[in-house]
Amino acid sequence: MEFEPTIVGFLCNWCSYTGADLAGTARIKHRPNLRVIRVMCSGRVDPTFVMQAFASGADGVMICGCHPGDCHYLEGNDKAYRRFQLLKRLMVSYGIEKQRLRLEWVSASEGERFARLVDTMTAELKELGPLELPPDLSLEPGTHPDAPVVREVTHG
Amino acid sequence: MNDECRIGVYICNCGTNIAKVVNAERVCHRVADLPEVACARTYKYMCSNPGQDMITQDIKEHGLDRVVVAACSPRMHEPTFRKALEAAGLNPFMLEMANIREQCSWVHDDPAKATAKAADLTHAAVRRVARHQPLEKQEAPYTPATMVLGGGIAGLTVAVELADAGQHVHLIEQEGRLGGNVGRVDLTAPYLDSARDLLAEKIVQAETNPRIDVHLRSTLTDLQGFVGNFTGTVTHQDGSDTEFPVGSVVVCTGYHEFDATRVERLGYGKHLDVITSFELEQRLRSGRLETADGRVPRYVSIVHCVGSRNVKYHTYCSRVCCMTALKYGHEIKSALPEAMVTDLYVDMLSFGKGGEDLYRRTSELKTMFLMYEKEDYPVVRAAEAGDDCGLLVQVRERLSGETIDVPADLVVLMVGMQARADSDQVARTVGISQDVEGWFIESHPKLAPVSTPTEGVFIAGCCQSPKDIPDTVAQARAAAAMVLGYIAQGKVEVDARYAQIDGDLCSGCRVCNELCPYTAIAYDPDEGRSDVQSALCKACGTCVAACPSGAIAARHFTDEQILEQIEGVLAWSSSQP
Amino acid sequence: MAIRANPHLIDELEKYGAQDVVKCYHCGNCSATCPFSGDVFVFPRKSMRYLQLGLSSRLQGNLEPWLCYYCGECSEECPRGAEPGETMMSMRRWLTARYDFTGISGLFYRSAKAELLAIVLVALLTGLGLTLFGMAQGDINIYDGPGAFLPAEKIHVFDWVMAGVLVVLLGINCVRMWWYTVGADKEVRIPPGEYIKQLFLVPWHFITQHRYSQCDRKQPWAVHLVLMLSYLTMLILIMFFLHRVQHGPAIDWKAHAFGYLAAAGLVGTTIYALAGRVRKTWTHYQHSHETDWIFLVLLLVVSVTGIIQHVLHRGGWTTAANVVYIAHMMGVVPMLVLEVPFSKWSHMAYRPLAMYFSTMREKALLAEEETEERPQPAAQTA
Amino acid sequence: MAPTASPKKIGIFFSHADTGRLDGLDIPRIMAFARELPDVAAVEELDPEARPDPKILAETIQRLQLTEVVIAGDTPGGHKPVFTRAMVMAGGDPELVRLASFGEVGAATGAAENSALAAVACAVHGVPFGLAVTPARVPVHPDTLVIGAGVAGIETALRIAGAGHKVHLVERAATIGGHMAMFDKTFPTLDCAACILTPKMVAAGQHENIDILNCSEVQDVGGVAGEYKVRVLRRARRVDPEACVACHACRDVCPVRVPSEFDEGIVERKAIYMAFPQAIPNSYVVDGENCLWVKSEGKKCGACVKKCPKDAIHLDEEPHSEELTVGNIVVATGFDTFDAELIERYGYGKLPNVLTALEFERLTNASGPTGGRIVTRTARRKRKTKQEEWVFDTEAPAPRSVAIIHCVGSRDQNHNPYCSRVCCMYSLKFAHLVKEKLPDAACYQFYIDMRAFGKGYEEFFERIKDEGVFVVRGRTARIEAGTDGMVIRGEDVVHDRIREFPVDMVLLAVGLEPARGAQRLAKVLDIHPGCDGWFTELNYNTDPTATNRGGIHVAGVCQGPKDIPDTVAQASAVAARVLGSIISGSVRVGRDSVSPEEAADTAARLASIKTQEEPWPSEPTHT
Repeated sequence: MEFEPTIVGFLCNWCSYTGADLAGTARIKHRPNLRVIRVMCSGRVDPTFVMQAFASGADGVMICGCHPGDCHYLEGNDKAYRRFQLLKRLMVSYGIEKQRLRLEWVSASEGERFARLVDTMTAELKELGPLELPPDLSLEPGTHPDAPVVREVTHG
Repeated sequence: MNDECRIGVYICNCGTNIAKVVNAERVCHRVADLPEVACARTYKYMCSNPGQDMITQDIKEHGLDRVVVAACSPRMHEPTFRKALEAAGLNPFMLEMANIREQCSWVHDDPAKATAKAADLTHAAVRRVARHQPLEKQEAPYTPATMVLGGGIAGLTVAVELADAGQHVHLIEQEGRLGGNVGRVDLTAPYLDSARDLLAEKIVQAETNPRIDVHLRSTLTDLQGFVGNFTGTVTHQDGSDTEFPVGSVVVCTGYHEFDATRVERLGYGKHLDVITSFELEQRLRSGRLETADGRVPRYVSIVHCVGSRNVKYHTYCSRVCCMTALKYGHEIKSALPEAMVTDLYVDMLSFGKGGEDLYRRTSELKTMFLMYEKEDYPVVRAAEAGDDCGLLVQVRERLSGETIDVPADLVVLMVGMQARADSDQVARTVGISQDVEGWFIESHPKLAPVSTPTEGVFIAGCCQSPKDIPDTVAQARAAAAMVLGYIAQGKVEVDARYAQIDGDLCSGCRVCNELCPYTAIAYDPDEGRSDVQSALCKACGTCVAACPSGAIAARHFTDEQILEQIEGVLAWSSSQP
Repeated sequence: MAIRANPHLIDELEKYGAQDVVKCYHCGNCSATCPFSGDVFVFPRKSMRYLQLGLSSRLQGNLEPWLCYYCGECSEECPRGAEPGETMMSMRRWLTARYDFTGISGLFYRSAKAELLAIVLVALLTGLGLTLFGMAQGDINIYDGPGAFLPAEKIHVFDWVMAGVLVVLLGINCVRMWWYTVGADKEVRIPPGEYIKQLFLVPWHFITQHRYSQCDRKQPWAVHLVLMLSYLTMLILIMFFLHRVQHGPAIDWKAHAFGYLAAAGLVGTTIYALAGRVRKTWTHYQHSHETDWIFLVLLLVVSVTGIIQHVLHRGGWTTAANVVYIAHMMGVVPMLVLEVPFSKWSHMAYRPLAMYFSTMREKALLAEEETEERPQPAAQTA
Repeated sequence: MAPTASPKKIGIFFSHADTGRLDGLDIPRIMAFARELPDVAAVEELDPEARPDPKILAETIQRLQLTEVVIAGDTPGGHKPVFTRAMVMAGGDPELVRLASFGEVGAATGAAENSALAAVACAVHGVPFGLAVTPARVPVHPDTLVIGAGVAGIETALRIAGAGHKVHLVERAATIGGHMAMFDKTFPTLDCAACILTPKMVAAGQHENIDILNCSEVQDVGGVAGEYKVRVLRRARRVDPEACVACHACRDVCPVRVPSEFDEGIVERKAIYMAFPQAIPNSYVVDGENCLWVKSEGKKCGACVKKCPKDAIHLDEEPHSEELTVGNIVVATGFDTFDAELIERYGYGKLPNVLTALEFERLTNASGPTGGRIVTRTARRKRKTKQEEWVFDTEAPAPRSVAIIHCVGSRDQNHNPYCSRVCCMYSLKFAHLVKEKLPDAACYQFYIDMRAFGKGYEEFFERIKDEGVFVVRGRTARIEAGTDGMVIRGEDVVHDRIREFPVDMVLLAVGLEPARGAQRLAKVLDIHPGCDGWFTELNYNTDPTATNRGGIHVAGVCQGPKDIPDTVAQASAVAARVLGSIISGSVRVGRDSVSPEEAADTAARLASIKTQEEPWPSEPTHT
């Protein structure tokens, strides 16, 4: 049967999760491949979460936060953005295609946008095929002993 | 994995809203097999009273210690089900919801896939809730006293408002008198009411109210603690310090006027008969509206936007100058019925209540309005001998396209507002931030116009941005409302979801200190580690994600909980149902 | 070079009827409403601006007031009640005074008393003069023919003399108008050829008032046209066909038909205008300057006395006819001598001239702009 | 009276302001009262026609040997400068010229004549009105009524409820949220209105201290300050919000289609509907005017009832009224927009692509009919009636040029003379949205004065200009149908040109007007609506939220046009007053109950105990 990618989505509680709900209330149909995990802020998304998701079988990860400047916590999404940049480089070094990780801004009124994002990413991942895990990450679940330590770039 | 726990799973059909697409029964069966699940049920409407009763019953009968509800969005019914848990004597935080309506049944057509997704989400919820900890809402006492910085109209309003509600206020004023800038104004726009009376009223009320301690010639030099539990150190003129325990601090430090000498073209400081709006106020008030050499001016020219709406000085509009200028139009015509008033403006911002009317009436007094291009200031020069006026104001007039010489004996500059020179010092002391122009930044212009990221510290009046008296008073009252809100509760509730630092793991790298937007994390040099001031924490979790040694835990959003959830959503996804 | 603003011009214009110009805040609604303001002549706003700032030099060179026919739409839609239409009207009065080299015009506009006094004076002089002349001439009981009290041929000589004087007076003012509006303007050069080519505009607009007919509302134009044509007919009849209309008692229908039509036209339109101003029917009847009343009343008096005199004459009541004739002339002479060069009637010359000048000016300006092509709104406003 | 060195001689001058608001007052009576006050040497009336001449006044002051002057009238401040100057010319003390402003103390009407008398007495004694006139405090009921659940009402309710006190939130519509819920973005930060408002709405909906009475209107108010008895009419919802789970089964079977109010009529809704997905209460409601069942008294239709899986629909539900007892009443009824059809030359209602501000808000809203795509209205044949209708079709062509016209119905004596305060900024916001979504579209702003006065507003204006929006200083005269689209004609004032060019879409920045029914409410509450219909505050400067009646407050736009930040600030300000009264357990009765004699005595007492140095601060030495 046709490959159906599984995407783990980290949605911030204030904008993106609300936006996803709006997609629901407005009955905007989209692909069922996303599994949503609610976090208070996109800034909460720990790089290990993403790596963990890949490790335990996710074909892609989508992080959604408030639009720049809209963050409920002032600048959490900026933090997320900087981490995202680091993460991408990291992934590549682990041999994971960087298309498998996405950071998107979805506001509470952008149900439509959210739905389209899910569809496009699903389509992309279908193109890409299942994630072939590099051996050193395919350990049993739980944080990797020498899990990458991502240094935070402090603000300003 | 915690096998001791007994979890109840409840899957809602939501009529057909969920059941139409998601096979709730199937989901129910799958999760029922999970070891930690004690019982799993489906029901037509979990949110309905029978539905909730079902949960409370099961908790009692099956001795459940955790509950998963797979239904609509938690944003809709989490509070409902938390109540249900509480009703059964369970800690409300032992609940987890799986959103299988908004994010599943309503957005997917394929029943199989939707059901699979619903199962994953429910499974994830089960895995997550297994790691939940009972959390208690934290509370801290609230000190009812309030500190107000600045004895201008804003500060006075806050103080009087709070005192009227029976609360204690420390009013800190740098100068030797109360009243601030309004004390330099004679009449207010647009109705030309007496500014002196309105101020006198407030000042007398403040000075005579036993609940208001007025501290003149004093400044706040240090502020420690958090909302409800601040300690402010006030330094008096004689160098002595006093410490005040206060619950909140309201910053009403106001503004300074723009220094008109910076705009050479306007010749302030060069020509004696070029004066600022405040100088005009003084002359009007003293009944001596004369030129430097004591003549009665025949021509008075008013120039708007001095220092405002100009990239060289201040980009913003000072908001009150236009109305004030129109007011001057009236006052000058009143004091000098013979005088001709000319008014050089960029855009006429007579926007407030009664503003447009004032503009119309001022025009009807034959005030000559000339429009100049923003930033293209008029040039003031001495008139030639034989002219019937002392000065000539040359302006490129936009509405006629001509370059015009306006006769003037007196030129009044509508100097804009700018942040006080010492505002950065204030900002540092109370821990709030400033924008590029030096105005204090509010938490959110619409959600919280008087709050700041530092809880318990509020801003009101012109220190936030220029505004007129009514808007200032409204803001001051708004700040008072925030304070009274705390006082009414008598305590500050600290969200149960906050970050905690495990002292043993913390390496003291201080990465988190910089990150926290609420400065809730402080480094303790003696201990060599950082600690979270839980009352200040808003539980965004940014620090948690950043902590290299994993020493920080976000209560109710711990790494374990989220990792379990990740595991959960993925565990079955490989095997399609 | 900067122009000096003059805050007092508004006060001066108030005497000419500009009451509300101070209220204008230049939203530009009036100019955009006016069907006549286009690429070169944008009004009334700009003219109102000159007035507010007291730029008399600019205002004096301003042709725009003459291009406005006061349909009143601008006043009706003005958000500030600044009465642009009425302001343009007052500017026409002010310009008339400016063009007039004697200064009498300004005097009349600023004080209705002065004008009334002058009218009465001239009327009395006329009356006296004619009576004495008549006495010397012959018998008050004889209307025409030998021994007539006021023989037409002799009076006719007066007519021509008066006409000559008026033409000279008005002529000088017209030249001044040309100088202010076109001649003095160094920026716009009008090629001499144009003056010949466009000359036809003067009679054309004089007769048809073509531009007036372009207003959205046609009725005011119609009324005005009838009034003007009736008056013109009368003038022509008296100046050139006097013998045919004078001699009687038999009615020479070929000539009299015109006369009667004209008389009807005059009386009708004058009454219409008076009634309109009393009841303020049209926007342009809302505000009436003293001079408007004087003009209309005078015109009505002249027409009515004219008709009575004619009836009496044809009816054979020669004595009465002679008396009424004098009364008639007591109206006619001041009307012509004072109104034509110095007051409202001068516009019969200024309007067509304005058309003539403005057309040439417009052509010249557009020609210039061809050379340095006009910047687009985008370029300017962005 | 404290003995003074030189005998006090006070002259009182009455001025008739041009406002004509004094018609309600009995000036002779006030003058008579003034003559009886201590030290009053002369009471005169100023000539309303002539502007007072300083020399003549100086002579008068000298002739009467006045040491102090009081100017009384509606807005006497207009004469203060001339009197001050005259005082100096007469060798007097300029500080001793005082005002008795009737307008300021809300004495515009006969009802409040006592305030006028009191104001004169206070001025004579040199004591600020607010100090001498302190209405009695009465015990206050802890509950609060908030009328109108827009952003102002919600904010006030949340503040009060958050402090642990009961709030009844009355809303005419079926959902709370008001106009702000309809907006797309908010200026100048451009954050989405929903993101700001919906959390507040949810919070209000779930707050145990807030009792939302939707589909309700205040019928009448009895009782006294501190304990008002309010009767609220609760119109029939016909759907039980508790039971309804907002599945759309009922909507799908409802045969009736009517224009949706929430979407400003640019899309249709059913007779059973939910204004928008995030409506609070999150439940369907039946529109009685259009429901077949209701109109036919149960003879026709009723399909929804059968369909409803939760039996939540009761079409036979009857309206009923409810009695509430409250200590404070907050009026936050907001606004309605100006009816653009009143200005024919703009062709609104005839030209399909002339839109009002709210219509555009819906059009450009991500949850709007086109999912936020900006398109032109296109013609379509109705399926049933075959007649042509103009609709926004997602596939329709986008406008190539958009013109935005400011001050529609505002700053215009033919319509609303006042400035609506928000239009300039939301017009700039529109321009930005157009440029953002249609970068190639030309966008024009026709304005009179650009009123970008708030924090970050001027910067926003500059940004818009940088985005390539053409700002034309001039008011558009007319819009007419052109060969292709429309032709707009206006004067570009600063370039002295008539601009006449084709546009595909015109947005009318319609001004704000008091909400429908505000006048009625004013009667019910016995508070003063101002000349323009906005509720009159107790004191323009110092009391912008109180009214002439104790415990009745105004918040937000119903007091006068204002933007969201100012509205929110004012709304919280009201909360301060309410909380203050609840915490202190008492509220001041209204100012209409002022006794002039009492005020005079208090003023005299205060004047005598007044410290020697003047009560107001003198000119500072610094700066």
